[in-house]
Amino acid sequence: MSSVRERGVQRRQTSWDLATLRERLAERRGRVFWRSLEELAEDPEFVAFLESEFPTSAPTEVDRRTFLKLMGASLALAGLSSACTRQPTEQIFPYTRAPEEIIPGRPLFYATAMPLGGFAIGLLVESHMGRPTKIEGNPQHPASLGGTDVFAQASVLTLYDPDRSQVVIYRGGISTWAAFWGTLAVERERWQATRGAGLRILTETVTSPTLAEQIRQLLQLFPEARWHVYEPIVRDHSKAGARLAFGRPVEAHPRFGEARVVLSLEADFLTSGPERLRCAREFMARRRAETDVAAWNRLYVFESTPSLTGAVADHRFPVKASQIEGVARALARRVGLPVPEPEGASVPLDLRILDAIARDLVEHRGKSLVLVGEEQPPQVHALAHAMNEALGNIGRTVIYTDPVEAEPVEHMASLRELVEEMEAGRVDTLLILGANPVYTAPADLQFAERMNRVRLRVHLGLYEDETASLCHWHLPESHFLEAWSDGRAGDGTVTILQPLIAPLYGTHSVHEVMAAMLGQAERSGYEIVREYWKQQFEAGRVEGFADFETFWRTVLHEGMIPGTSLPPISVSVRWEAIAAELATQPPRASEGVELVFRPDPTVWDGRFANNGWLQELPKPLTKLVWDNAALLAPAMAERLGVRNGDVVELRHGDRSVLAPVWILPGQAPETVTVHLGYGRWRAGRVGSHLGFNAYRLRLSEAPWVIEGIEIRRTDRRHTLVSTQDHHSMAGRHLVRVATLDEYQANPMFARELGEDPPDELTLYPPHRYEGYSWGMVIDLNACLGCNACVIACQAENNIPVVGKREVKIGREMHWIRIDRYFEGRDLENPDIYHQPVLCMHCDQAPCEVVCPTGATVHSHEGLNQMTYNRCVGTRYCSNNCPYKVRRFNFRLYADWETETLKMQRNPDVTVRSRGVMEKCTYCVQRINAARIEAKNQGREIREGEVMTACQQACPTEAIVFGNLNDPQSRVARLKAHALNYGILTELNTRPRTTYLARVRNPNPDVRAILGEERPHE
Amino acid sequence: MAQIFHRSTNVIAKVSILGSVFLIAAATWVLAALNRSPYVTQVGVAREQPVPFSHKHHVKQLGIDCRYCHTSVEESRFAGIPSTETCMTCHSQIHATSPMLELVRESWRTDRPIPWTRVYDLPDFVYFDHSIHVKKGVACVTCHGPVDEMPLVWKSSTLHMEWCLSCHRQPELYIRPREYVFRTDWTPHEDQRELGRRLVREYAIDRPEKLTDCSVCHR
Amino acid sequence: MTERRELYGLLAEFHAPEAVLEAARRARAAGYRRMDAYTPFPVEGLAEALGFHRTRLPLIVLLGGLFGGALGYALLYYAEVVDYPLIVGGKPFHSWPAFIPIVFETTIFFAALSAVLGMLALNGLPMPYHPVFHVPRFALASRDRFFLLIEARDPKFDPEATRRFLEELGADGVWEVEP
Amino acid sequence: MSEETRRAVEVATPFDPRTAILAPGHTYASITDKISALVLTRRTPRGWFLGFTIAFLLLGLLLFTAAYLLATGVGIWGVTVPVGWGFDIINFVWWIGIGHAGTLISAILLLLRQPWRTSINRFAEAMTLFAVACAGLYPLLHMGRPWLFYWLLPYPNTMGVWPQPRSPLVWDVFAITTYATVSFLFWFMGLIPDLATLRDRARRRFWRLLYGFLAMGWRGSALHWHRYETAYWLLAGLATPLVVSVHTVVSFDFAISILPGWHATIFPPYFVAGAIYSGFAMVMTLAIPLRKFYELEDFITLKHLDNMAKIMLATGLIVGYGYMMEAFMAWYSGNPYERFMIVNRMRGPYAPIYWALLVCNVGVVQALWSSRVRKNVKALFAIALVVNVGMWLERFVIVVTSLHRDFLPSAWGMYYPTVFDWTMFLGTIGLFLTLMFLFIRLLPVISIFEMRALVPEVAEASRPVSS
Repeated sequence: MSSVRERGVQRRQTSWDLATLRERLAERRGRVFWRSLEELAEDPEFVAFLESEFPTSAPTEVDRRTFLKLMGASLALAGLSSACTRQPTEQIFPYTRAPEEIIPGRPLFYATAMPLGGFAIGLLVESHMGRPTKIEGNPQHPASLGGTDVFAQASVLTLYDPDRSQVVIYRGGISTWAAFWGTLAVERERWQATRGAGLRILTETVTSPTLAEQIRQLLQLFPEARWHVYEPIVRDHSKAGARLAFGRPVEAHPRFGEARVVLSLEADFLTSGPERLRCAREFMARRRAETDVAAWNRLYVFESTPSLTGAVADHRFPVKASQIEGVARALARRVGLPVPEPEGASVPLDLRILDAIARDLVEHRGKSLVLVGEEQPPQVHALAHAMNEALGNIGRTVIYTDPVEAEPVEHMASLRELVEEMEAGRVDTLLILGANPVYTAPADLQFAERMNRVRLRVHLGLYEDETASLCHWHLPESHFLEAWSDGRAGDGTVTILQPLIAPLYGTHSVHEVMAAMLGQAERSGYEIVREYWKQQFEAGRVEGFADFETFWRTVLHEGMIPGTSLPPISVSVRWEAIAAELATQPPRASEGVELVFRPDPTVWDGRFANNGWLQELPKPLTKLVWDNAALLAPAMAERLGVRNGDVVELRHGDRSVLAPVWILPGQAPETVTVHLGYGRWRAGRVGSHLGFNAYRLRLSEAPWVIEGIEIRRTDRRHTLVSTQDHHSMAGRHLVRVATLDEYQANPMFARELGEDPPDELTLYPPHRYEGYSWGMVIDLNACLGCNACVIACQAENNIPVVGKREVKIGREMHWIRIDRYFEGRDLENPDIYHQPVLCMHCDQAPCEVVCPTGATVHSHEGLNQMTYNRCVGTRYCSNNCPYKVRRFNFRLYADWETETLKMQRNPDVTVRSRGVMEKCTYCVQRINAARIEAKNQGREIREGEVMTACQQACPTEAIVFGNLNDPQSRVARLKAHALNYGILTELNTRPRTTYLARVRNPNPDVRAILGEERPHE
Repeated sequence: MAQIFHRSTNVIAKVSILGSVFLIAAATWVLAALNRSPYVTQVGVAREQPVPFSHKHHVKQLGIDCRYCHTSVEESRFAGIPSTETCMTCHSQIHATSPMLELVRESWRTDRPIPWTRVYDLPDFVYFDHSIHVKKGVACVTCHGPVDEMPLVWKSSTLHMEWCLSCHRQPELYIRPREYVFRTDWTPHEDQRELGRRLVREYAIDRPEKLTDCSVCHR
Repeated sequence: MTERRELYGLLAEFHAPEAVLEAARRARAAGYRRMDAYTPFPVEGLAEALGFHRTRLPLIVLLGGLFGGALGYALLYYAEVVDYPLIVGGKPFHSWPAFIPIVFETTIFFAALSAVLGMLALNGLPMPYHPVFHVPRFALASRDRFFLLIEARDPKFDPEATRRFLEELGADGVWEVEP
Repeated sequence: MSEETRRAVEVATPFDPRTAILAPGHTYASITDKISALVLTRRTPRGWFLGFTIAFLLLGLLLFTAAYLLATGVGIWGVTVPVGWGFDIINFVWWIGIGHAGTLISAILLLLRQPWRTSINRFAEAMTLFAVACAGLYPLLHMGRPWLFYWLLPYPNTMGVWPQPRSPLVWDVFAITTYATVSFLFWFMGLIPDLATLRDRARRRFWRLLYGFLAMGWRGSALHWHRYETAYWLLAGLATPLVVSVHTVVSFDFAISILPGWHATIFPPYFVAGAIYSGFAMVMTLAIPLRKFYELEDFITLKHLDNMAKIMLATGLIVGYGYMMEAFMAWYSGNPYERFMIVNRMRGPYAPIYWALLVCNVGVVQALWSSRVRKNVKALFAIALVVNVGMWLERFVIVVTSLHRDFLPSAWGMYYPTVFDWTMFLGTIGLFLTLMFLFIRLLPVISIFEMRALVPEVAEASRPVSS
């Protein structure tokens, strides 16, 4: 081994010559797939990797006590499992008064919603005897349509997080609600006197009608009081842009149903924004294999950092953030708007491409759509509105409504105002509801320092976080699964949030605290919300219900109040205003390095930092876990002479952070992307002191992009752990891709790339499966790599979190993983593909043959069963699995101590102990439940009755599961599809999980210009 | 040289060789037997309960149906343990002051559950569903034994996997018409094998090889 | 006369394998039957000279092997086909090629066991006590001396005559063996 | 001393250690006394105590590691996904391989009537037993739940389930147990007459009782000898196919799988050859110091070393051929995975180990072509050590390089052993040496009665030379 290490050391200097990488790529014939730069570089990086990670870091430290304890434990275990030991006597506790609706042993589903960034996503929550265990999307809810995202899926873990704040804190000591109510009473008298002068309330985005009403009442009660709103992931630019374009605050809602050509100017509409799930569903519906290719849409994306939307694009152009405006202007001019042609320097690419794109847009008048990302300045948003109008898209592919937000102010302005007042000492009492500004406020506002000037600071939040620690009072807030509330979806639809469980700790909801502010302490959230809607009902604001009771019951059951989505309004662009704005600041070639901020794909703005599932979830494009990094383009890394894990200093003015580098192909030149949400110091046992805090560089004037940033390499290194960044496709046809014309020329291209051995090519007669025969198809055209399935699987199947150190040595436990591949000859702008990989349930499973105890065998319905209690842990099955989808409990990963975490566990799935293998089971617990249900009713299982957790979570319905023996089933039809193929079928494993090959729909003209015509293989 | 060993050692040596063989055989047999013995399985061992509830009295003498207390047996995997409420429906009138029932009344007052001792306790990695078994004609007494004869309930089957398999392999030997599932006194009027085969067809019970798939019980 | 009845046999000592071999031949020619010879290492033809021809051991080993093989296959067949057939990697329940290694091993196992146990059994071992051990010089039987024993039970045995006969054979010494 | 033998000695030529397998001048008596003296009379050398102490400390290391392993799980090792097997299986195969020489020498060389085997078979067999014991530990402890090892044995249980006999691991269980048992029987049977010898030589009552008990009353009866030899030959006849089958089955652990670099038909012969190779290397490693410290040059002559060296050379060449065929088939099969595998071995992160293995197993051993080297004890010792290392490296390359990059690049990974991988390995070496030292101290390291049988033959052999 040591020899290998030395080799690693001395080879390292010679590594990272990206020029040679380019040559390597250029040399390659045909479709060039590569996973990562390490791979292209080949050995050196691995060896370096090897050297950097020689894991004598394995935990040798174990004190005598634990040692003996473990010793005892293992012996006890041995005893239990060995012959003739009696089972320990257990007790069973029945109800004293049995609740009506609960049938012990059967789950119940309740409709509610999760607010994120203020906007609600409709959910159905599974509850086992009062314990919410699993979250699904609400198919009827416009913001979910049955799909969910990682945040919704993981929120159930936050509910049971043992680090959640549990008691009222006053000046760092434990206090009581009573004490706070007392203080409040006193304060209220003062406010009465001063009409609330100096009282300031800071919230995040509020869409909850009830809360808005409560705050309004408070402001009436104390006219001098003020309400400030700050959401770290601000949407100011789109607001300003809309105001600029239409002269009033409006909200744009894309409608992809009709859109044939979509142009995204840094708009990551598939994974961000209040309506991301609906957008993903609608957009992907236009390119899934089942859809007639004639109706497919085409997507152009200009972006500064690769996003999942960019990965889906048919044409993706990495462009510096500041140059996108130039692109926008040039395109606007080409679709017929009177914009002066921007001078060349500001448009970093061949104008003929823009001509072609514009032509494509114009050819699809009313069927095209221009979208702009939040990161772009208001005038670009305005331009987009104008272009959509010019293209006749308004009312067809995009509609406008009034803002959904209760207080549609621009957040940065609102926060700056608050800070200035605090600075001026005009703030006497600050009430922070849910927000964590001490951590999330832009650095230039110096929020913490200024806040200290406030006499009385009160913080209500889920965690005793950074802000709480600087406040006099910290009030523990109820999780949304514990509290009554309401909220609006992206389209305005209202959902009543109903609690799934009584508060685990002494917490109150924001409504209850507001009620106390209004002098109605002791009022329950239930009363407050119900009361508000009673008034609404009586005021006739909701129609179609006989009486309030029916209304109430129905909306709770349905998970939404029908007819509350905001009606479309007609708007018209005020061109002269836009033109004026454009005239004031002509676009220019940006100089220097740009720093781009993005919410983290797994911990968002930092609020999920203490959620182990999300921390260990590989970030979509980098596959990093437990860290954030400074993302650089290969060329830039080359210029700076840095490798993955090298720490660089990012400096702007007098502020700087140290960040480890991660090289991401497809990143725009001279652009550094950092994710917000890390570097927290009071997140909890899981989330504190991970990564670096990007907020320390954020500016209130420029929340998304900072130009002219200094970047300097240091000699420090930081171990970044990435789950899949080791190697290449090695010329293996795993993801199979063709362009639309290639596909039409040869529909069977996917099958021809691989070989499926004929059935008779076996020593033995193949086994026939009668009755049900389960199988799965994954449509790579619809998969956008959002990871929702990964977390859904983790929640459904009690999959443990193992921590960074274990992931580093390849011991992550996810049953389904999203493989990410780069393709193409351009290191700076590769095509990006995603491939979910789970157990293939091979009919001729290599794993089964080698298991000495028969712990993994086939069921008569074709499932590759994994019987944990029979497994002795030889790991031979994992070795022999060509897909490497088996996971082993090398240590005791499952948490058997923490009570609250036990409450999250799915009672229908065994919690695996140390030393056993585990893997995807096709959610056999769901299959069995459905089978028993069907049999009890004396029928067959219906098509679509069994949904695997991953399938149910998938926002784009990319995963299809069902009975292969039923020719009518969707899965059976897809198996017959021309694009259907299995991976590694040449090994004669006969996988039951197959894929639909990816077909891209590029613009022939653009490809011609780019000279991208591929040699035919 | 002189003799090292005494005459007798010749016999002893030979005998001890044979003996050791028998000894090993015996040891294995004992282990196997012990593993199936009531000491380990607790079959037939009446379990102490916080409240000396007599199934014999309630089922045989009073003729209360199983489902009166075990309410969810037909629609859930879990048969259900009666809530204190259920007990009190009668015992607020009958034996309302009996000291034996003090714990029940206390539970009713304090709203604290009665801590019953589990008699039938499957390992956590085994998933059994009452509803489907009842539906397919597996009677209560088939697994739980003559409950109507038990003052204090005891386990009447080992719950060993081999025991489960015995029925999953040959359901026809054990099942009975649905309508008699909750009867404690039922005996087949015809040949059980005949009846069983007919019912297996009628109730569309799966083929044995399907019923013995691992994932039927283990997930 | 009493001690005569107590005599187990007469033990003649020789110093070379050839000598004891010769002695054995002549003794048998002389009509002695109940004899045995003791040597520090196997001497070619000695057993034959003493009228011992073939052993049943090979047969025992053969039977042992056959039994082992049969047992192995029966076990596998019962477990995999009769008792609990499971679909493993799409292979049939009776996938005999996979059974071969185990059957082979069980065959060897039982054959080898029966070889050793058979040998011990036929030799009547273990037998820690034996009259010849009474003779002090017999310790050399495991060093460099060769002994011929003529048992008293032999019909032709006569203490005097037999002793004389043995001395004529050129024994370095003749010892009486108590029972 | 008897007249016959004295005469035999007088006519003998001066002793040429290069041809003779036993120095002349030896009589039944001298052989008996010299060898049994090692155990009975000769006082234990200081070196023995030193060596034993070191070995015993290493054994302690093994116990500690095993305890920690049971308490914490195999996670303390470097094993991971995709590399599910690491040092555990590497060492298992290594030890099993070593455990082949003994039975091979005893059985096959017996059938081939190689008289020179007699002076080395005894401790070679002992070595086999101890090596197998060490090997057996690994499959046991490498399991995630070792306390359930008995689930791999077919016995009627309350679960009504059986082991899965299509798995090579179950074949292993049968092969290893059979091999261990048969090797033991073979070894013990060979010991019986010598135990009798010790019984008759021992002075203290305790030892006489002990050896007497073990000798089971052996008295060298002609009839007993007759059956004894029959049984011994039969056993040899059985052990020969067995010894081949064992490493064949071990090779199946890999060959049955579908992994590139494992799924190869050449594995059985190539593994067996490798086993013999490493086995003889280990015998050599033990024999050379042994004959030195216990002055056994008369019995273990240069002739023996020479023969063993030749066998090593032969098997070494077979192994080399194996490596060649692996590479050739990878190319010839046209299978991209196989091709990648071999390229990865040669150029991947573990390439240094691959090349080191080739040097040790194929390069160095070529020196044995020269008879001068074969006569040079020090050189032989060095080469034997190198081969031991080489064979370990071979197993590392086979186990790790095939696993760490198999089919799906997304699942590729690396394997790094941890401290506990090493302590475990050292620990088993400790176990092996401890047993070896005890054996040397308590039992005759050379088969006495077979050496006696050699005396006349040697006398015969030497006569014509003199005339």
